[in-house]
Amino acid sequence: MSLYMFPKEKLAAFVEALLPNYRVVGPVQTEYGYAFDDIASPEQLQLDYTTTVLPPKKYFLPQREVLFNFSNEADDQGQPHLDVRPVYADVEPTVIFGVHTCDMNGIMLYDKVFAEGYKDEHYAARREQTYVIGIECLRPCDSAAFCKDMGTLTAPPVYDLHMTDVGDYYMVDAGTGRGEQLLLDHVPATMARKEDIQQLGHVLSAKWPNFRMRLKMSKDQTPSLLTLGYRAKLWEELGEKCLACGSCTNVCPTCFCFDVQDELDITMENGARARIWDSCQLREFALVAGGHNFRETKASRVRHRVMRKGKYIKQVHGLLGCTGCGRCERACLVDITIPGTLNALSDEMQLEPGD
Amino acid sequence: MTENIRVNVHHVTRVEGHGNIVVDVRDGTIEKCELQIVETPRFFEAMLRGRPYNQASHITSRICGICAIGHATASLRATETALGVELSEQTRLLRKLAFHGEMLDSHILHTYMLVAPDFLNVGSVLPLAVSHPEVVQRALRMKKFSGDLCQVIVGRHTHPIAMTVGGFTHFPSRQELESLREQAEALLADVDATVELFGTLPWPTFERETEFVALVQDDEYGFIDGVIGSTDGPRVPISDYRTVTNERLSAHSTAKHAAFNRDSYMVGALARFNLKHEHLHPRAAAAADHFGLEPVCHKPYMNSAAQVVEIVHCVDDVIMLIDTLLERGVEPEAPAPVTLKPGARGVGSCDVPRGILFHEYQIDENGLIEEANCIIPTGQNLGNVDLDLRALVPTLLTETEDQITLKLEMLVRAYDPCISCSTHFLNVEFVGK
Amino acid sequence: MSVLDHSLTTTTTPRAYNGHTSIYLPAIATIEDVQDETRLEKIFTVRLPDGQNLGHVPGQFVMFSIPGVGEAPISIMSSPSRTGETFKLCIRNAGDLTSIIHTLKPGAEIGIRGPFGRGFPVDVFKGKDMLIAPGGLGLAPARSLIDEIIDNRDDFGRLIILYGCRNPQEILFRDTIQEWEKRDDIELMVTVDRGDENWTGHVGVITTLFEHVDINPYNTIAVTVGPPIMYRFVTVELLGKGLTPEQIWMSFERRMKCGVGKCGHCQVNHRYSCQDGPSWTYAEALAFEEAL
Amino acid sequence: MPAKPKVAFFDFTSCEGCQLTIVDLLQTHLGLVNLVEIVQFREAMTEKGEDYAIAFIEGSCTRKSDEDRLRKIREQAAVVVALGACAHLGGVNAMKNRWAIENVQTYVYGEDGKAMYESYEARPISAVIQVDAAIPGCPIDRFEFLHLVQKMLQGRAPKLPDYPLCVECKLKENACLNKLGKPCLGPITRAGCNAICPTYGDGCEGCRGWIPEANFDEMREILRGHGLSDADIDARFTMFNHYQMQHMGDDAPVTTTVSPVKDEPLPTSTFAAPQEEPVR
Ligand SMILES: Cc1cc2nc3c(=O)[nH]c(=O)nc-3n(C[C@H](O)[C@H](O)[C@H](O)COP(=O)(O)OP(=O)(O)OC[C@H]3O[C@@H](n4cnc5c(N)ncnc54)[C@H](O)[C@@H]3O)c2cc1C
Ligand code: SF4
Ligand code: SF4
Ligand code: SF4
Repeated sequence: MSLYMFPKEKLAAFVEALLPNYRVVGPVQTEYGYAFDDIASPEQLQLDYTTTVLPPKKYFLPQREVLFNFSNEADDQGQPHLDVRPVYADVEPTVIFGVHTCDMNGIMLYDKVFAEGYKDEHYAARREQTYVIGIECLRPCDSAAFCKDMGTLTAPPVYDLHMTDVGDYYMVDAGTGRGEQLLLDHVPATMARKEDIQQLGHVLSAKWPNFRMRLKMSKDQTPSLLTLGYRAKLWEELGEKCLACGSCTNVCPTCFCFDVQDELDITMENGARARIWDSCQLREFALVAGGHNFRETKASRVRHRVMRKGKYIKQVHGLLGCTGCGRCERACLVDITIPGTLNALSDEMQLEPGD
Repeated sequence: MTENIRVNVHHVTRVEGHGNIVVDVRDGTIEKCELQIVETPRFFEAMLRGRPYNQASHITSRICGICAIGHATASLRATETALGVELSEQTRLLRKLAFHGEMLDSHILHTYMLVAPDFLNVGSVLPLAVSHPEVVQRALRMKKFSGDLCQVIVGRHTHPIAMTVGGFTHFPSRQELESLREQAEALLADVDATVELFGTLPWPTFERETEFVALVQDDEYGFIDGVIGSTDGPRVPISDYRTVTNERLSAHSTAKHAAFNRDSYMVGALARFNLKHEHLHPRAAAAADHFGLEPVCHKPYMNSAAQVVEIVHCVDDVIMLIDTLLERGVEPEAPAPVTLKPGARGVGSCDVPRGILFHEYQIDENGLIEEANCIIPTGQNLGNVDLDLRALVPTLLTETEDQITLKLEMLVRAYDPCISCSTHFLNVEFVGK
Repeated sequence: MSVLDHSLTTTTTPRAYNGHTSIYLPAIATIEDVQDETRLEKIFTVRLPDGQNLGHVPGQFVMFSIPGVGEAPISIMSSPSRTGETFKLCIRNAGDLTSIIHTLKPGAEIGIRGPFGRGFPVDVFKGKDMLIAPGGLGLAPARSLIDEIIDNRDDFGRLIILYGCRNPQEILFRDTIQEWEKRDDIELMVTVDRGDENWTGHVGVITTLFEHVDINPYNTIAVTVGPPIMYRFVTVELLGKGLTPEQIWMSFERRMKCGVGKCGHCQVNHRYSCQDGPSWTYAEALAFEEAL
Repeated sequence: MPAKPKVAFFDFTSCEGCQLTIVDLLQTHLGLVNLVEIVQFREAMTEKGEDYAIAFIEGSCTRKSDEDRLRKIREQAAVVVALGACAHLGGVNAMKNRWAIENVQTYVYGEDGKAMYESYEARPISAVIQVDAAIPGCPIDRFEFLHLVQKMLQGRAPKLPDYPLCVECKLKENACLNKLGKPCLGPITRAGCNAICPTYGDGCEGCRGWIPEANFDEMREILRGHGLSDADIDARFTMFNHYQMQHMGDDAPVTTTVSPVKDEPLPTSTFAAPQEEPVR
């Protein structure tokens, strides 16, 4: 697709023009930081923001999503009949502004998870109705980020539009035809000229030194490190500390596990089956009837999460399950971090010379 | 003529908490006539000892589920007075708003669900829902508004969350305030219908002269802070509350009564009306006229009418407060700082739905509570209820026991005794004493 | 061949309902019959809308749901050879949902999704001697395979069934077992961990039966279905008889919420038991630390 | 539909806020009265039926003399549900268990008054009678109450979440208070209230009781990190869960004593004791 540009002050007009026809969401300032939320007027949108508590995954896999409604109403003879109606609930055309490159990598993984094997129509319905507008990260969010290690500093091909701040202008890469249309329909953008593209190149190459590396190994080594470290002592140590609160998975852009719950209305005849985010860190996640728990200890659960991030998801879907966004580190109250864990594991796995 | 009556109404239903009325008349003379409290004591004052000062309001709100915001407010004011905290204007406004939410909730619950069934001759609110569905639905609508109001400002009505020493931990958004204001406007029709309904009720005319005590403020019909006022004249600063609640042995029992200038006094909506009716919003003043309420009104049954007047007043005041807040804008602000020092003492008071409430704490230099005292409105009213009962019973002797029982229950209910406020009571009479 | 051959994964398209497709939307099926089996288990005969054939292979499961209560994975007890307009499920009253399932009466409408999961590769088993060793409720899913073999008896070699239960009351399908006993083309042994006054049969855990059978290790497939702890001991016996891990099949029951490889609950290391299982070879299981 | 089950509400030592919360639920869910038949609900009705199948009990047991009433309820009801923290945990009432009963009696009612107020160690009702289910919280969450009632009507066991509050808090995308330096017991407290306190900016106080895996050691470290003294942390751990801490014995994760110390002197309040002669 093509590269466009528009003056930064036109962003407000862009948002304004979208508002009548789309649900527009993006990072907004909250009392304590930023969150993806609905935008009612352009000035709410904060494209220069530090990472939000929850990633934009909530727009594709909401915290609670109704899968179908059911009813058990009685017919003329007073005989109740079960009826089920699928819901692709409140899916309205949505534009998400300001998705960081790490989070776009999260979306890329989601796209695979929910399309491979059985296709998840609920996810697909939301995804199809949603325009992703990325923003190039030129500086790290904060010290928790390790996107450079995880190779998520560049935008993966999931965006409809991708914007880079080049001073007075936003350079906009149209990733899809519909994205291009969205842009051209709502903002007076011009094709980037040669010198603009050159400037973009400068900005993009200048950003790399701003980011530091935190891992002692390359991301490509994490699967084998984790294979080696399956029985490491480290997991016990982390299990002791872990609160089993599930915060790390809930905030993670690549975690997608869910629970399914039925809810009844006040008549108890009608209701809905909904899926709700779940977490492999919680005690009951692998507990089955009869009381057997396949991951009884916190140590085994912490390990499972890290294994998923650094190995299992890659085995199944071909992508690492960590984008280096640093959210789990910011959320964890006992300092269990992905870089800290991987580095400690690598230390523990160092074979003594001669072994 | 009933010469001998024994009325024993156990667990007077439809009052918050447990109370028993015991009346024993023999040959026309009253042997016994009292409201007994069977509520279990809870020892909140003792429990507060050694607790950090910022837990006090959360603990004491658990004294009473219906006056939770009131207890939290009195508690915070006591702590704030002790620790020299200056509140911002925004904090004061938000606290008033939350307080109104509770006042409305409690008064609506009491008048519609507990008092009205008596007058409409149905046992309780459940049959009322069958006989007068529109009345119950209106009550639920109005209650929902008060609940929503509390929710927006402090998180919930029973055991408020966002009120803290020196301020708030959460702030309503402009949108929320605007929507509340809209709801309040929409509620005015229900408010009018309420005045109409209660205007048609046959209020018993029983009358007994007594003293009324409430918090009074210079320029408003307020509920938080001010000075202690009496219909007998004196004004006393809150810090001297003990000269008002003044506990002494009563002539007819071994238990203690609160008494100020007479044998007993009454607190609550009627007391507030009697003391500061001139500050009512016009619509509320009109409602008072409609009920024939005139200061100083000595008819205890009219306490419920005064509560309806306060419902009207609070809805108007809510609209006014929201307008003020919208005009100034609500900004998140950190709670005002505290100064810890050895032996810091403070009294906090507010006029909760059932009347004037006092908390007093002493806090040490580490912020731990050393001493605590809570004086609740129902405790202050009990002496007055007993005297009312004694004056009322002789006038009822010609009636059937059922009628007597109902009238007595209605009298007790008129006081809206929140007996679950079971910090220590000033007045308890025990059978056999 | 990789340890896990995905070609074995049976992907069934979800049933369309009212013109929509959603992998989470159940078809509304009817309970045709309910039979008490033991104190804890009942057998439910289920009819799909319009008597559609379920179209499963042995070892697969369906997601059984009562909207308003919940959903659970249940193995299909019927063999494909005996599945026409209805199929059977054997369900143990084990908890929240299953206790409500046990209150269902014929005529009740329930939800069915599936069949899901990788079943047993019956075609691969053809021509082989079959040693089937279910424990307890494991006979229900094993039954699907056993009946399939019985109904195509000539396609297979010996059929050896070693069935173990904790006590005589737990024994499933007593009538059927008696019929099996009568046949001379089935070698059947039943044992209980603890007998009672009426029990005259073998007493001892299931592994004690193995010493009584001789097998040809080069042409035998073993299938064992039961609680996780059983696998640990049964596999030792089977390996002792000279079977390779590739010749031993087993079924893994994990918590499942979706049945279609999304919800994450049934993961065994990186594999989803609902898709890549529930049937696995022991060779596959050995590659997963979390399997056994 | 089968006959509506008869339901009764009872209160013991409590603020009655949980029953009020049910009245509040009726504001939006009046249909509840079509699902059950309420035969006793002292807060809202005069009628009294003694024929009930489900008993909701609010409040702790704090008097020997209340035990009989509890046993009577147990005999009548097929299902007994503890309603709210007081009934479920002992709740705030149990804070007084830190002292001998004469101590608190004397403190509040004076030397002469203490005998008039019967009381003993506050306890959850499960310490007196068998309880089939609990609806936690101070006060209860009205929607959790509704959901659990619906489950019971379906014939299911009302199961509570076993995971901590942080789960719900995260789903709501709250800023974590502990990260902001404000103490919150969310990591060790059972979820189900939708993290209402952190949502309103105030740390969780543990009113729903602890999760089975509560990591008290790390929780204490987190709170110490906010500059809280051990006394302050103990006070937080015992605000609603004093009874639990008391009965954890040596395992109790507190640094101070939670049970009465022998022969502690009986204090009198330096504030007005009710024995005083008129001040006037
Ligand atoms: C592939 C497979 C096949 C099965 N086949 C049968 C069968 O043929 N007959 C039979 O009686 N049972 C079978 N089960 C077990 C059955 O699914 C559980 O007994 C049932 O889920 C228990 O649910 P509950 O709500 O009654 O119990 P609860 O203990 O109340 O369950 C609590 C939660 O755990 C989940 N859960 C509990 N146990 C299991 C489990 N073993 N597997 C998955 N989720 C579980 C439930 O979904 C529920 O949400 C099978 C399980 C699997 C995975
Ligand atoms: S594991 Fe942590 S750092 Fe990695 S993507 Fe998830 S939240 Fe971000
Ligand atoms: S605020 Fe409290 S409940 Fe919420 S995430 Fe933080 S610690 Fe957990
Ligand atoms: S957040 Fe904590 S204190 Fe607040 S209601 Fe929930 S469990 Fe209770």
